[in-house]
Amino acid sequence: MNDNPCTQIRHDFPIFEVSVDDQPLCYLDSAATTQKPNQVIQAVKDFYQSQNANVHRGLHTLSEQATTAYEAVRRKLAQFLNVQSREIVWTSGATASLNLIAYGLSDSLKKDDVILLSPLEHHANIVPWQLAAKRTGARIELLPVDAQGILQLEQAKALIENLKPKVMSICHASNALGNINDVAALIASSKSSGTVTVIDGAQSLLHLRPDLQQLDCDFYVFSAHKALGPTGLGGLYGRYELLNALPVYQSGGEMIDTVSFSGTTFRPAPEKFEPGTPNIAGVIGFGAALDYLAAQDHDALFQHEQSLYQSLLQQLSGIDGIRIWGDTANNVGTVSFNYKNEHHYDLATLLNTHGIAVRSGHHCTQPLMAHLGIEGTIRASLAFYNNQQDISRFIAALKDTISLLEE
Amino acid sequence: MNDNPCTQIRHDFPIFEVSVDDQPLCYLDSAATTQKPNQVIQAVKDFYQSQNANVHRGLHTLSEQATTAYEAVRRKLAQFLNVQSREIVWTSGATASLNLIAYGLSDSLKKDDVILLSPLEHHANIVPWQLAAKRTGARIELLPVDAQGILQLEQAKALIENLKPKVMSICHASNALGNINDVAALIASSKSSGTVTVIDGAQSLLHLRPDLQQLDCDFYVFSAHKALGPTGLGGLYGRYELLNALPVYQSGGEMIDTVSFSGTTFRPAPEKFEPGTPNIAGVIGFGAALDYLAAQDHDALFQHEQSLYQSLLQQLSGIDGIRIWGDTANNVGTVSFNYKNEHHYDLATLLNTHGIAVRSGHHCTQPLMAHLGIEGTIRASLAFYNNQQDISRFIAALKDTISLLEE
Amino acid sequence: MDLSHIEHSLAQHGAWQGKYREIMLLGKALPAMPDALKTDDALVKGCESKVWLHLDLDEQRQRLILIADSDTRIVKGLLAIILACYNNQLPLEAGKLDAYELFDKLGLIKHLSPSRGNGVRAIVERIHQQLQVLQ
Amino acid sequence: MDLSHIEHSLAQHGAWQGKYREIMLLGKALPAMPDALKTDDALVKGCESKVWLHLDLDEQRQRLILIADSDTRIVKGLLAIILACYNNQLPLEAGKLDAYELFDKLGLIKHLSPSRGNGVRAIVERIHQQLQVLQ
Ligand SMILES: Cc1ncc(COP(=O)(O)O)c(C=O)c1O
Ligand SMILES: Cc1ncc(COP(=O)(O)O)c(C=O)c1O
Repeated sequence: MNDNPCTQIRHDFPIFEVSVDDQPLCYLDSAATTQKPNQVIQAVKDFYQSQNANVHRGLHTLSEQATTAYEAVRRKLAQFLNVQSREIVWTSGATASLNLIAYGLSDSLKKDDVILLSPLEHHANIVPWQLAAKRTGARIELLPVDAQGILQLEQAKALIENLKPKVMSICHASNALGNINDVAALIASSKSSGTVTVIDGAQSLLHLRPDLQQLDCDFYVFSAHKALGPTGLGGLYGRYELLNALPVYQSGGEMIDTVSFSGTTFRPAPEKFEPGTPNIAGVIGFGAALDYLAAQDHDALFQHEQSLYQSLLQQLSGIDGIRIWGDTANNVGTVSFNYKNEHHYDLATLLNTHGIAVRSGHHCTQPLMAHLGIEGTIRASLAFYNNQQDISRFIAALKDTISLLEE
Repeated sequence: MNDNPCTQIRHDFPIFEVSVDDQPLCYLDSAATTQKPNQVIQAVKDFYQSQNANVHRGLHTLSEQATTAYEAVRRKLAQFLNVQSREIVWTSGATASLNLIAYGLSDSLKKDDVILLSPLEHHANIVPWQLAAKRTGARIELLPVDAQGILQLEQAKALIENLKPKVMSICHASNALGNINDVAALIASSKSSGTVTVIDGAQSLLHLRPDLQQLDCDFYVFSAHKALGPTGLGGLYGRYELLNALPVYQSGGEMIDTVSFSGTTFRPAPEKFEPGTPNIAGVIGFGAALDYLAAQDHDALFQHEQSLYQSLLQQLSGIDGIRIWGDTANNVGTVSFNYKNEHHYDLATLLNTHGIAVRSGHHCTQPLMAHLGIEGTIRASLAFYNNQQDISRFIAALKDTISLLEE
Repeated sequence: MDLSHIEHSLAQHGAWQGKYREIMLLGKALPAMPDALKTDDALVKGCESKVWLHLDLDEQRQRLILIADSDTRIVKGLLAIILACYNNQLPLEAGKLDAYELFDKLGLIKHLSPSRGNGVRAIVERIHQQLQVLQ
Repeated sequence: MDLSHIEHSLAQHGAWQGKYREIMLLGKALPAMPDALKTDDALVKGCESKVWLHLDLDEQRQRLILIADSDTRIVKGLLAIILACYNNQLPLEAGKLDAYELFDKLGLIKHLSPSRGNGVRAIVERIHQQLQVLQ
């Protein structure tokens, strides 16, 4: 297997020079948060060192420059997603984006309307809808997922046509299992019912770089920290008419037209949804992440991730007693598994003594774990900065751990 | 005047080495956002370079370390404010904090209950209450402020005892005028009515370092970026019983106890209010800001700010046609003024040609501007990293600007 | 006031103080709009300061007549430049103009962005909208 | 199982794999709790894995009897250490103990923080709460 694209790229990520517990870091937890390239770290630093000012409304040069840089990233992201700039709203993360949308769409939900989710969803794409359902009397229905954790596309399409959901909110890729859902097909099926479609892109922005016009969804949410960017930033895309029609969510400065104690009027989207001082340095850093991605050959990176994933799968399957969950044929590079009846907590703790950073537990997807009939899994999630050595170290550590448990 | 404490400190702020339009920066816009010391910039950089991981639920060392560092800042801030750690909630900024509180307190508001604000408030401390009033039928009343923009304390106390407000939400210091309000006295007056007191500390955390036990407020909100910290982070203090009793606001991962499609239970505060991946690097950077502040002699910095403020006031008053607003006897170091009938926009634009960064306009306080009968002001706001040279340059540029306008 | 005159006087000044002095002088030369015409309808949204604009057609000559005002001197000066560009043009010719490009040529764009630049853009957009209504 | 034995066997291992092996061996030696006793009431909140704990008093000897179990091997081992610390103590003496300190002495704290450490803390707090009920 050729590690070429990776060897170069790995040097861009300073975390790999760090020792953790006196061992080089083997980071297999990118689904939780990705590591950051020097370019992003430097952009944040540069902003604070030489450009720091608040944005909008400032007439002085520093503030004008910060505003220009900040708004340029909105355009950059719009280009990346193939949508219009005014359709991009910055938030503090995917969770905040989903809350904004679920709150906003509540206005158009009424008793017995259907909100369609799937058992694969992250809590952030469940609980806001539960609260919306509680407020409005709408009911939550679930798309069919099999015992392995794979969405059943044909049944799903039939269900959509049957239920005519008001809202469908589905992850593009599952954070717990890595499955890529055929969201384009689901969206297409829902068109005839006028369903508002929301795609949780937290796990897909980096790995799949979706073209949202092609997906044809109404909303798409993401977190910057899961796509090489800084923490504390996320956003959403909303089809403009739908987006602009959502009611105000959080309110404050920047997003108002006029305020008086006799009445307040708001600006159109996206300003309407961006009250207060935004995460300016976060946006600037994310701009650097988008530049970084644009400079790479996406296909090469994706091939590299996929070949690492195949190698990981193959070696794992060779170990007796390993049970791998999810769709291994359509996957962003996340392996979720159990070993016999051993507790994921013991496995993760022992793997960590070898310097292996994996996640264990329910991955904020308790309903999925209940559906699979387990308490949790060990999850090893890849990004393009991983290499074959990470895989070998992980497999060696796992074998060692297993023999310790089997003693 | 002695610039000693400042000369040293100014070197900690790399922005002052930067040229803006080929001139050294004269930054008098700290009320909008403060500049950042090297220590904060470095802490953010170090985090991304060598500690970056998601917090909570991770068993691997990097995640454990990030969690420890993240939670240590909560304790640090609690100490700074003299409250308990579990009474601190991280948010994306003061605006988000005020939205959380106004939304949460709506549950206990009913028709004709009084929400008491003041005409000095920032839009972020007005609009969320207008929305709460709209939802509940409560009504907004205002504390008395004179034509100069000064809160009338004795009348205010009488009004509080009279109106028995359910909620009073007041800024500790006005962002538009710099006035320090005697919030301790207002809070004391409201005690007998069981009023829930909310203090907007966006402008006070840095300048006044309040002891919240002494203030005896129920809630206090702030933004990190206005107190040497990173953008995209803020928080709130809430008296624990009151805080924990607020309903869930945003929902998602991290803040739940169990999730299933038949029902979801939440954790106690502060987790209950912190769904999703937080601004981890922001918190770490803010920890460095708190360390930085703790290492300084607060009294010396405050004296320095005040002496700069006095010097600025004195020199401004010497210019014919200048009208200064607000309470110049109790002030965090913000001067808000007009020159004759000249538009603040022209003044700010021309000042900027001299490298002077001041804010102009309504400062997100349109009701205050209406109360004062003006469209806006020029605002020069100080922080301890300013020096006498900043004042002299500002005054010289202002005189030059005035003579250009008077031509 | 013609454009080459404006171009010439602005080019004389390297420093921004000088350029702004010229811009404000241009503004001073622009007749004030009667208060009665400063209606809400005439307000252009998206500017940092207040801008009122009226666009009409001199039916006989088929030429545009624009009048505009602002509560700030600098914006009024910028309006004078925009008006110099559109006034007295045939509607069809005016439709092809781009005052924003002109500002670029005058070396003003760099300093105008983004809030002042947005103001200019908003004014120009408003003119072109009204031009379409005329046609 | 006494504490000095535990201390000794843990001290033998510098590397964490070795320490965890010992901890898991301690867990293996701890009798499993009958499923009937694994009630929701007995669950200790705040641990990463499931922990059940019962605390009783042997009335005759006035000594504490603790039984505990976990669904993970490592936490079960940690429970064995905590039990070795509290079992057979007089309630008053037990009230003065701090198993958390013991973990520190055993060199386990560094690696336990914060999530495992919080688990230990939660268990110890639960024991002390129940001790107060006893008294
Ligand atoms: C008094 C006051 N309150 C609230 C805010 C809102 O803060 P942020 O924009 O950081 O959310 C500000 C910031 O301008 C302020 O000065
Ligand atoms: C699929 C999915 N949705 C939503 C989220 C929530 O993202 P954040 O925690 O950044 O708000 C995550 C993060 O774990 C995720 O993986």
